[in-house]
Amino acid sequence: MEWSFLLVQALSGLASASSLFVIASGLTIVFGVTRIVNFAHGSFYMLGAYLAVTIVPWLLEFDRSPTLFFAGVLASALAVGALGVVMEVLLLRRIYRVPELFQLLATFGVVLIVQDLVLLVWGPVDIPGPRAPGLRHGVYILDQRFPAYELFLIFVGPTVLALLWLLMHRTRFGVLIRAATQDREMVGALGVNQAMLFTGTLFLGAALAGLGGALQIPRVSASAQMDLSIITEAFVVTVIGGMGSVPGAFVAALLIGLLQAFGVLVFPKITLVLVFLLMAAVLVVKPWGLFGKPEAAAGRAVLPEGILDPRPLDLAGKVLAGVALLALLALPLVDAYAVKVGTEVLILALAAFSLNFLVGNGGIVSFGHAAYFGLGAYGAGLLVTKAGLPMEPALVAAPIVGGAFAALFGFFVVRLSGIYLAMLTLAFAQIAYAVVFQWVEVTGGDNGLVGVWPSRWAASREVYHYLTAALTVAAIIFLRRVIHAPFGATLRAARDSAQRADAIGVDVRTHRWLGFTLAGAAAGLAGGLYAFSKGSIDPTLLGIPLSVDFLSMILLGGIQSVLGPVAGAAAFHAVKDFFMPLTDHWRLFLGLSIIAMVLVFPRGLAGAWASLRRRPA
Amino acid sequence: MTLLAAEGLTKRFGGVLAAKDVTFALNAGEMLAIIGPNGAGKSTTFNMVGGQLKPDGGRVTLAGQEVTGMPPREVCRLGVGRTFQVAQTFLSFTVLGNVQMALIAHHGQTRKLLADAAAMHRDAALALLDRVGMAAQADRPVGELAYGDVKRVELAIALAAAPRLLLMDEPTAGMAPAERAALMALVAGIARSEGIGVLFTEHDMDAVFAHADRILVLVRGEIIARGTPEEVRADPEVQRVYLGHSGTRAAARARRAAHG
Amino acid sequence: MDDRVLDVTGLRAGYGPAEVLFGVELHLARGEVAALMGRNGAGKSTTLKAIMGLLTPRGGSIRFAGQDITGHAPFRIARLGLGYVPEERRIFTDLTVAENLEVGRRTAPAGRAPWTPERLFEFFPNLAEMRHRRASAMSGGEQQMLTIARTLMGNPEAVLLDEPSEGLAPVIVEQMAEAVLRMKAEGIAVLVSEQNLDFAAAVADRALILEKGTVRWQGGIAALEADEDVRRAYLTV
Amino acid sequence: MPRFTVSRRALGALAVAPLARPAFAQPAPIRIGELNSYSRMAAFAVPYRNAMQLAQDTVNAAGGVMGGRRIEFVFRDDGSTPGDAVRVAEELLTRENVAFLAGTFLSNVGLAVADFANQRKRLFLATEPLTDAITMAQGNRYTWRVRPSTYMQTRMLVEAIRGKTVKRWAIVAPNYEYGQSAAANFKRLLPSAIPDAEIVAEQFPALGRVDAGATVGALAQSRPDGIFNVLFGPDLTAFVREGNTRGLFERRTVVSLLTGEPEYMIPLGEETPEGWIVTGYPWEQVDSPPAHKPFVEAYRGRFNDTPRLGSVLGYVTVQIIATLLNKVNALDTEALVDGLADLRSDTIVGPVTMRGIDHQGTLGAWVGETTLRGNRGTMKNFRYADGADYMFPEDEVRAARRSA
Repeated sequence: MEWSFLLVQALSGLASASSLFVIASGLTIVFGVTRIVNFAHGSFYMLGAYLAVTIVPWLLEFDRSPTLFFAGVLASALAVGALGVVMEVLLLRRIYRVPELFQLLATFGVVLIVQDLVLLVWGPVDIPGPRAPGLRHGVYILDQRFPAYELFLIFVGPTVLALLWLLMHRTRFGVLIRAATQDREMVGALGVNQAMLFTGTLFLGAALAGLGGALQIPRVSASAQMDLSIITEAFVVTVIGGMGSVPGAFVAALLIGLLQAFGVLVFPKITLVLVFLLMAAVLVVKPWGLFGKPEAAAGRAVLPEGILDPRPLDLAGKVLAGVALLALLALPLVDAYAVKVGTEVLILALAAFSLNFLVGNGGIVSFGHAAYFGLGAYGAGLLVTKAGLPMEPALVAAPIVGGAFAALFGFFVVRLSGIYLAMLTLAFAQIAYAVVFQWVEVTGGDNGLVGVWPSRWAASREVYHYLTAALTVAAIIFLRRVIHAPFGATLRAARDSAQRADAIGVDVRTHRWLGFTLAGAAAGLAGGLYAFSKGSIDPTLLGIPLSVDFLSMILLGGIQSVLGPVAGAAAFHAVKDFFMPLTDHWRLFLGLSIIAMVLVFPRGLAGAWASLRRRPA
Repeated sequence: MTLLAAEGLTKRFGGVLAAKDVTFALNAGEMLAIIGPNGAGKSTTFNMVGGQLKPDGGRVTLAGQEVTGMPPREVCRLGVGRTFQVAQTFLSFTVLGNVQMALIAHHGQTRKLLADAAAMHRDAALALLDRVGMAAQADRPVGELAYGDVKRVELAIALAAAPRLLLMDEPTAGMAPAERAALMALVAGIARSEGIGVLFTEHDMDAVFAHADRILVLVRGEIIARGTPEEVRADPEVQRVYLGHSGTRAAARARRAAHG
Repeated sequence: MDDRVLDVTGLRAGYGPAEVLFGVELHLARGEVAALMGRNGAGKSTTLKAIMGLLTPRGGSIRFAGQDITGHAPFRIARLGLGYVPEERRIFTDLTVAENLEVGRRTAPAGRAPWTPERLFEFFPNLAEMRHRRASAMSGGEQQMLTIARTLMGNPEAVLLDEPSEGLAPVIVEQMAEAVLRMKAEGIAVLVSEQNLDFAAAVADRALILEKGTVRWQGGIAALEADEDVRRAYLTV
Repeated sequence: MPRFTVSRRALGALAVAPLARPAFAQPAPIRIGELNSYSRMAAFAVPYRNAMQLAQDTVNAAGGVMGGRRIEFVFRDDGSTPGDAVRVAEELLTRENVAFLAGTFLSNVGLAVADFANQRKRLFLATEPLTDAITMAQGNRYTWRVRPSTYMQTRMLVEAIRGKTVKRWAIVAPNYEYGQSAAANFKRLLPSAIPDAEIVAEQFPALGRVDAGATVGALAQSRPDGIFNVLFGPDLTAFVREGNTRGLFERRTVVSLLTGEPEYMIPLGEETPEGWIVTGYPWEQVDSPPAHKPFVEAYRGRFNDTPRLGSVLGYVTVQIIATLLNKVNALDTEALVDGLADLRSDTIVGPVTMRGIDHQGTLGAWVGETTLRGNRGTMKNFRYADGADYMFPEDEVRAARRSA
């Protein structure tokens, strides 16, 4: 290969890296100060692009000058910053004190809302932006033509880095941000208005995302899929760099930009996986990213988020559970569709319960639980479609496959903690997703596999419903039993204080690993049941959206209670099923419902039930 | 008989030497205190003994068996109980549940999937709580307790492992003076009656000088003095860098109170 | 003129379902040092946090410098001139000493010489040598000094000091006592929560004893030292 | 144009209750369940739905089908995932009592619904999914596809470069089934048109995330004479811009799948490259058969928007359905399926036959060259390639469907 080509390829990588850094720096700053993992950051990026393709052409009507072009880009960034302020004031400000996972869920609600609002405002057709006046041409670099605009972009990243450094170290606002990153309550006690500081931070973070989006318009058209495609990459960059570290984000963005530029030459098919492989590798070696610091250890006694009181059900709880169970069994009396939905609720309830076994009981927050659900589904589905086995052995295989992969990934996952652990589960889920997506010969690729139907005896909706009910209820009862057993108590103990658990002789890592495996097996069983209820399997069963759905279910139900996730699964599925036939914009309503739930029931449905019981009318 | 021996323990963090050639021995039934200014390397030394940190050099032996670099859970299984500077308990459990958990771990039953954890080792746990004076509060969530009581629960947890050695990092930190005295008396009583060795660090001079059999003084990672409480109190260097006027006075008062 | 800088009446507060304070009554005169004493769990830290607004009071009223501050946000209270030094130090370890001071900086009320880093470095000479050092590289005693210096940068009229002697070597406790006395000499009122009678006796003019969330005894510190019955009733188990 | 569609679940329940229908009332409408990615893929699915509504009203205004019964589509979002789609299909069949199913856009969703239809033994008209599998290896008795498949459209393009002296080819395709199978079809068919052609580079960027600079650089490095492109949507815009600036397309033959469809031409705007050989739909220039122009006028009049390829598909689908119902004159699934075999319908683009052997419609596509007119892209030198000429060879169909 020629040197000139390698140089130009490197420049292409640097241009991508530069853009990625601008976006990721905003994400990492917002996380540092507010401790909120802001899923909506990708939405700000998208809004930046949409605003720019609206504002910039309007400005260029007056004069096609570079000045007006960049004025339009900056105006878009500032407008997005203002939207960040709106989100902070209307939503985040109300939820700083709720558990972190709820904040995450609320920002995910914002993602759904913004997606539909963008469609309502700008319509579904992609909108191309104008090219930058004065930078439309290509520049010859060693006889290779390279876009002038990308040369410009290469300088944007370091410039933003330098400006951020000056802001952080040379201004009072920056010093306060860095102080608040460490201890925001103390900053308040020293007379700093935290609310203003947080609002300012959201402005800065959102404006950076908006700038990133606006700067892209000469290269890509504004489209409604921009948000989710950028957010995973921005997360990867912040995690590799170390959450909260701006220089870390810069280095990570460079790594990823160059990896992709040269990766397409060597592995043209798997560039996406490369990124996640890099993240997994970095986290296995450096558990807090390249420049990150261990999350502040719990020096103070803070009650853990999660199952607090696994007392057996009281009478009212038993009655409620019994009524719910009876209602599920009586569904065939309603109609065929109700049976179908009931079957799905049972399956999702098991998946959610298994996730809460990790999150609520073990304090292991997995962002990639759908991987084990999906792998279980594939395990069962492949046995049926490729090996020609009937349903029964396939259903036995599903939890084994789910558990086996959970054991494999979990071995690395349980070495980490907190947000980094969550991100590693996400990385593994993405890797599994990519393999299933790509390995067409075996998995059928993104088309998936069809023909995964139950054995003849279980083919009717009703029989399959009862089969599902028997298996899921048994699995839930088993897991609930485990929560009350020494193993579950040990996981809870390790969650409360890993140091103490270690000091009483518990091998914390191994227990967490076994717990991860068990939860993966239960999710795998749910996945197997799901495959047979649908007749087909495809990679979306391993995807991030489904993982987020599972998380939403347990949060909606309440991670503090043992049976809350079951109620959460039912409620979540019901809301979705209610809005989907009503309108194309069901995501908007789903998002609003999620945010309403977070604001009204910050302890989930189970929490609401508990406070209802405590306050007898 | 020597229960615990540390020989030449050394630990570096970046460029800072946190512990340099720390050597000491502790006999069964003996209480050995490590004192020194904040940041002198007490916790580092402690964590190298307990397995939380791996020493860069030197070795630790427990009753003749080398335990250097073993993880805490294995050190625990060899009979070492430990309490922390900031009490570490299982906040979502009741007082009783905390001790039951420790007993379940001690009996190697943590992988049982179906037994009812709340019904296991109840009596033994209650007995341990009784020893530390916490039996009456057995059913309260540990998160609701006053801090001094949490420290007692932590002691009960440490005792659940039937230890030969107790490692206590600032056992009375955050407690009221009278509670401190009571806790130290309790520890001393248990140690002496059961022949358990106790290694502890402490800033409360009353606790140190009333109960320690021997004292090590650590400054900037090095032992600058060692000996009986009387010897250490009288050491002018120790007075200068650590005790000051008030500490010396407190130490003297504590010796008087303890030995009349 | 009212000589009370801080006036707390009927203060009630708690965490979740647990009530901790049941009507605390206390006041602090301008320029005095008062020690808030009592057993663990008696509510000393809770009282300071509730006054500072870090915990929302459930009842009663708090007046500071002539204004009702009950239920105000901590930053508003701090801006009125009330400083707070928490029990667990909580300095910003990623920031340099100078930056830590910057976080605490507030403009001084008219007619008073403001605290500047230079003035503070005279006050705490060993901080001066490390002004550009990261706080994480400081020893525990130096960090404790920094928490006080940081609070003084807000030019407070009064300071709440939570368990300043806790977990410190005796020599450093002595330095802390000196720091409190120097604050007093500067005319700053200090409410210090303390379990260590020696420390309280060294710095305070007056003592208040908290027991089960109410003030049970108050009087001169000398009186407390003399009154063994009170000490036995409230300060020992 | 975004719009809310309100459920007719309640109304529908009343309408199908036979006892509630007085003897003098109109006969009950024939309900057809139509599920598609109206939310996630609105740019494609909404013009499609618009045309269906237009066609439905036209058919009903002309007296309906089966001797006076109206047809009525029940539209549902398919959630864009197979799992959601199968549930929605179930709802349409059980709660809405539709006669049969139509729709889907994404291939995996189409395949899942097809298999579901097979399991439930109900007719499914897979209107939009392109995957060859749906009529080939995974074809089944109850599933019929209207749109020309990936294979057919690739074959049309290969036909268009027959005899050119372009030897060195590079392929760029999104990394998922559609892209891979288009690339595979191209590689397979290319020798038949240019015997000594060779493939010198292949790039498979992730769908929706093309790193355009790096991809263009890698393609240019292989110094191809021709480029076969399968990218579409935002990926295509980014690729075209980057390629234009870096001169990738200069003095090269570019063959590009679907790029001539208004769905993709409109976002390209003034970036539309000149002279790419594409499949597409130059709606404003199509004047045969005579029925086409009135369709365009009616569509523009009603929706104040230009028709897209999806609109043609939606309209043609309804025309096929009307023809089918009139022919079979019953709603029994087996009769409908049998009736579809080799059913010939006259549509706004000419006759379309649902070939019985592989359940593939002979709807064609317009093949021509891209060109810029003003600041909008369109096609020139185009012709309508009748799908009937580009179907899978019959022996291949038999071999593929035998296993199904």
